[in-house]
Amino acid sequence: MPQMTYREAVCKALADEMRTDEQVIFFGEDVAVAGGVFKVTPGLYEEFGSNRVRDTPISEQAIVGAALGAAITGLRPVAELMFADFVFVCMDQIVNQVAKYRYMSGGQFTVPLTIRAAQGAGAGFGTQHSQCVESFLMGCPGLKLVVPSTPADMYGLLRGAIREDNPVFVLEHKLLYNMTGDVPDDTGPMKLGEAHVVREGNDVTIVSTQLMVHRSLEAATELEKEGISVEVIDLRSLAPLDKDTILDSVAKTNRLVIVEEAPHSAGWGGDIVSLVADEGIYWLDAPIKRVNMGQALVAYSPPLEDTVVPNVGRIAEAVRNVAQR
Amino acid sequence: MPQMTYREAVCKALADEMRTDEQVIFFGEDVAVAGGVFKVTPGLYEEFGSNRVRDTPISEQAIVGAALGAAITGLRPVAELMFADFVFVCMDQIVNQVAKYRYMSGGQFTVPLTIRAAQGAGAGFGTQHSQCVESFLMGCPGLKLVVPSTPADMYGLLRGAIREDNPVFVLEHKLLYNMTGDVPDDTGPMKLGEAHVVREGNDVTIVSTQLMVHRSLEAATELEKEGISVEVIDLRSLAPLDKDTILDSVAKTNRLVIVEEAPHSAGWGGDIVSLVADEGIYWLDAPIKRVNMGQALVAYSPPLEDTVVPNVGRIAEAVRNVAQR
Amino acid sequence: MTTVPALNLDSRQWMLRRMLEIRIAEEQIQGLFMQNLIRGTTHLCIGQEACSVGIAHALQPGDTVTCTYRGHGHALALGMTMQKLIAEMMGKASGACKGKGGSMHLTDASIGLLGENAIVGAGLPIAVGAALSAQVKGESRIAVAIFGEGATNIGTFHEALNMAAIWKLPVLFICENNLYGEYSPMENTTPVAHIAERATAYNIPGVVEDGQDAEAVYDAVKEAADRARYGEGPTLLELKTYRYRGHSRTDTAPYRRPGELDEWLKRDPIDVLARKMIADGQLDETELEELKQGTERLVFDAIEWAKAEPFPPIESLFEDIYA
Amino acid sequence: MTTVPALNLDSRQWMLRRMLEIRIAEEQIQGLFMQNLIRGTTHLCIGQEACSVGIAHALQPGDTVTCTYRGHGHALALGMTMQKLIAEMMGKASGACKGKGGSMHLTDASIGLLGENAIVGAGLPIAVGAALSAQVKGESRIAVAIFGEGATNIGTFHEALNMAAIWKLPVLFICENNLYGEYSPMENTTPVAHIAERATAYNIPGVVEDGQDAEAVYDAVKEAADRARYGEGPTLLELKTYRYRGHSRTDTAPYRRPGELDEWLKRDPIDVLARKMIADGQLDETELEELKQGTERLVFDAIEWAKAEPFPPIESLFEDIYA
Ligand SMILES: Cc1ncc(C[n+]2csc(CCOP(=O)(O)OP(=O)(O)O)c2C)c(N)n1
Ligand SMILES: Cc1ncc(C[n+]2csc(CCOP(=O)(O)OP(=O)(O)O)c2C)c(N)n1
Ligand SMILES: [Mg+2]
Ligand SMILES: [Mg+2]
Repeated sequence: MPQMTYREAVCKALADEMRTDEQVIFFGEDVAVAGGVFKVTPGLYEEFGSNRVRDTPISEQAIVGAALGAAITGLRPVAELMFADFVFVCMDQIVNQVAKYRYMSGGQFTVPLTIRAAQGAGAGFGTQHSQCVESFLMGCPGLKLVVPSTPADMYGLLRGAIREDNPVFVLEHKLLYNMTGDVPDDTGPMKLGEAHVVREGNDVTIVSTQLMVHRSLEAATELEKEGISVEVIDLRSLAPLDKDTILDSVAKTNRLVIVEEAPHSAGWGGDIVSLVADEGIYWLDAPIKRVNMGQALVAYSPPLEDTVVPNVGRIAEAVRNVAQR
Repeated sequence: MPQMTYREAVCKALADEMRTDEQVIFFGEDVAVAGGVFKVTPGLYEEFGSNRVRDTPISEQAIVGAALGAAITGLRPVAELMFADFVFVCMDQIVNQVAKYRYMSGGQFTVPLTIRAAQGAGAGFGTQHSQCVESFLMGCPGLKLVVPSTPADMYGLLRGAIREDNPVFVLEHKLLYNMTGDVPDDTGPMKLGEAHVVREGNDVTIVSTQLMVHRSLEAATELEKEGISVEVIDLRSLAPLDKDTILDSVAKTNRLVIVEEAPHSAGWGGDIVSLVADEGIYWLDAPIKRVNMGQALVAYSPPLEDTVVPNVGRIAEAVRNVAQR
Repeated sequence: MTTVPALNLDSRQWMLRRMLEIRIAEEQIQGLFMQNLIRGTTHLCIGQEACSVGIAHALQPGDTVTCTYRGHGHALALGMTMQKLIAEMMGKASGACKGKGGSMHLTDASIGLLGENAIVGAGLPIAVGAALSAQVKGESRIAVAIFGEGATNIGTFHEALNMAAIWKLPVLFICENNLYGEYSPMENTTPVAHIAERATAYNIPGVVEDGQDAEAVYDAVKEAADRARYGEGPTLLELKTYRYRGHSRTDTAPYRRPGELDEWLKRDPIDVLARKMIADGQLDETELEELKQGTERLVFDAIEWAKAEPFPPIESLFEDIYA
Repeated sequence: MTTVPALNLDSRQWMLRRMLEIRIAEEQIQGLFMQNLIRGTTHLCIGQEACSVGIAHALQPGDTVTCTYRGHGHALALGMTMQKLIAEMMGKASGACKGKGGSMHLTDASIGLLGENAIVGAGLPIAVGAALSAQVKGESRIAVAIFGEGATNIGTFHEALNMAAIWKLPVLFICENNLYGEYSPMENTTPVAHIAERATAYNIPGVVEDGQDAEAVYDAVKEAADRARYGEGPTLLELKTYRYRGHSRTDTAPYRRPGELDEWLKRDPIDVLARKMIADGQLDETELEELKQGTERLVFDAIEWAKAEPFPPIESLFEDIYA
């Protein structure tokens, strides 16, 4: 079973889709000749040439708009936005154009478009280059959104995203690029919208994504020693959301903790709480806790940055808190 | 007690602050000579002159950036973005600059900046001119956000916003501009962050904002006839959020319905649910229901637009649903 | 601006007819608003019809257009049926966008109209993308982005022209300079005398043309389109024109300079072409009158038809969000 | 580019010393990264020092500057202490921003440095605002925005220059054209030969100047600054320069043309000024050597001091979000 890094999984998924379908093109800032600032896409330019793999000017609005225009006229573009924090410079194209184009036209177009960007703190890049942006992308129905946490999911979900006839945002986590994992040979495009129970347990359910999944698993291992059995759900896809997997788990554990790498307000965590507080409230034996960045921002200073992102200790603490009720 | 419209309250608040403090300036597209596309700001240009009241080019990024630059160099600017849907074209300036400027500098600046925009559906403006955008502005700590629902609140909160040493977004609701109400003579700048219990009741708490407050009140009147006593809370401010008022009410009624004019995902409604599901869960006698636009967008066609926004019937239905448990 | 060669009779007749259709439809649309049969807002292009027909006539099947909310004229010129247009404005199920788009989002993929756009400047990058797909696929179609002079102050204008220039994409940036952006005269917001001067910043041709003469518009567009089709890249084409009505429904245009409207009325685009045709013995007053009456019938019939059409079912709110 | 008048001895000495400080600090910063005393990324301006000192020397107290992540040189030139700078890079509480900003967000209100910015182009509208407040209040200060040639392709560049031009604001737009944006040579992304040509689109002066000669930079900035102070509006000033290091820490710059770096090294900004001073009998090799050693000590001392400084307390995470 081939091992590869999360970074390599991105590149392989892109290459495999580009080999399969010549409508797939790829562009962004320094993604072609240099292979990307995160060194994620080396070799694509050499294999697919300058017509299909392009370096762009520093023009994110034009990048997203051009991807949209190409998507509604016969291509299946993949656009890279580098740091996810740059979604804000092209947010109109994302929210008002890409997400709504099919709707406003009464369904005249499909929008087979994938946008990739790298998010997350922990690398010392400072306040404007460390954000997790998924919640900003969820208020616009029309967009799908995946957040892979392993090389296999990265590979399968990116291929799935490219095959989608809908716009899909694929958020990669910077701190996972070097993570190695199995990507079975027969891994193909994955269906979007299926969560993954990465660890089964009976006492408390943790719902999380990306880096937080890995930290939650560590916390679960620690808590097992204390006799607390934790179930960890990796959402993988935030839109669509796999409600059943969440509800089934909470029906079993009766306790829920949500772990997000983002500020508290208007986050996806609130959607999970809303789901359970509506459809599963009678199962609950304890308050629902959210572990996130609260009202803080990512600061540059190492101890500050290391503290603001939820760590194993904070996650474990929240689980203990609800487990004891 | 002087009566005025919500529209007039905006203009009076601006004028009164401009008279009080000559650091206050005001600019935006067609706000000066023409008095604004919603005819909200007539007379300011005439009274305060072309130095302090300016029409800008169609350049929202420059508008917000210029307001920020002016705010950190000795002015107290108010910028208008016209339709709130245009926040997306200048989102980087809002999220990465305005909201973070004080933080990144280690507190070297205050950012006394107010941004106004008009939001909401129901006027037949179509998908790109009808959104409520508050949830998109809540994921960035550093920004305050108010959403007045009456002329008096509009007046007091806008004055309060202008006096704030923090950036404040003031979202006005298009469908409320013609609403008339009392604005007592002694109304001054209001403190941000205080919710208002606009109707007291014992059976169910409704939490809502702006147009939805008025519809919730109508629903409450209707439900009273059926013997259901509804408490209606107008949040007025989404950031900061008045948690105590919400928790106190739910502690009394034990039932909660949240009414939002926005899609369901990553909305502020999730924050209210999170609050109660964490700190007030043992009080709850029923699931928490959210009434909002679900996964739909505002469409142009009159019956579609009229349906997508929560109406009295849907609000009442949700209340009945939880009241009967 | 150079002397304009006369087009053949067919072309002239086509352009005249289309301009009348646009004019009469727009006038009726104004009326439908007053009767509350259309709601929201609308941005009429009365006075700018020569731009619409000159552009459309110079394009070929497969070419695409993005434009702004002020695009009813472009939609009709490109071939949207009067029925689809009026029904869409009324929010009817048989409208161009099943009633979901409305006045500011007219879209018709079958005629290459990729959509009006209600966000100033947003259509330009989308046109760049349509041109990109043509280039990637080696297709000879071109993409056209139509926008106002006010839009040239927003960031997407700059990014789109730059990207198109650097990739030599087959796209035409056509600015309908009608002197005002909403209520602001151009000189209050834009520090150049001619928008075409901005082409310098992208090292592409910048052309100024008379937007009231359909034949001149056709000519300029044809030339730029040929360049684009032959791989020579984008052009910024500025059409000098004027809107007779206010910016949108509620605007009475108090900001106009005295006498300005009258000056422009003297160069009414329909008159300009009709006079040429009369001078060339291709049209007489009676025929023109008949043409107008025929067009009125077409518009009135479409309105009556659209009135009777059903609204879309409520379920359609949740359709077309995802494929 | 015109012949550059020599500045007085004080000015030359000041510029030389500051350039050496910048050069030596940047070299040490590179080393601190390698030792993991600084984390994240950094964007060195080695090779571009003449821009920093020429600009700073032409400004007056009260003037403000916004620049990019490649701004360590500007910070030092404007007068940020070496201690504050190094401590900030290390994330220490005594850093310019209490450790919360880091390499890409150096800010020092006391010297008019309104902030580096990590978002390409974002500093330009902020500078426009600083100029707006000067105009509104009738103050004679000016605002300067410093950015790279790659940044001239993003929307904010366009909107900022347009707004500044239409309001005749006292702002200087200074482009440090170092030929590359990240790993992309300018000609792959930007269809003009000189960024200054883009001034045409805003009807403002566009000036090209040698960015390796501090006196030339001073001169050009001074002239534009005077224009701005006298109410004649903004200037787009392009400084031709070069960065000796890669774009950021991890970049080894494989994309350079062969021999290119060597060519530029021949016009090293420190050499250029030092040679002039030696030729004019204002400096000899020994003095230069002493100056270098003195500067090294300054930098080393600052580093040792900063190493010993404490990190900010964890509570500070939640401070400075709101006033
Ligand atoms: C991003 C954005 N900002 C502002 C508006 C509001 N608005 C609509 S039309 C318009 C004026 C546009 O002027 P111009 O580009 O000259 O086109 P015209 O209407 O004259 O055809 C403005 C400011 C908008 N729709 N989108
Ligand atoms: C909006 C945005 N897009 C992309 C980036 C990534 N990025 C950082 S620096 C840079 C290159 C900028 O080049 P230039 O403006 O020439 O400045 P230089 O680094 O050469 O000084 C890019 C693309 C960014 N920081 N912000
Ligand atoms: Mg116009
Ligand atoms: Mg550069």
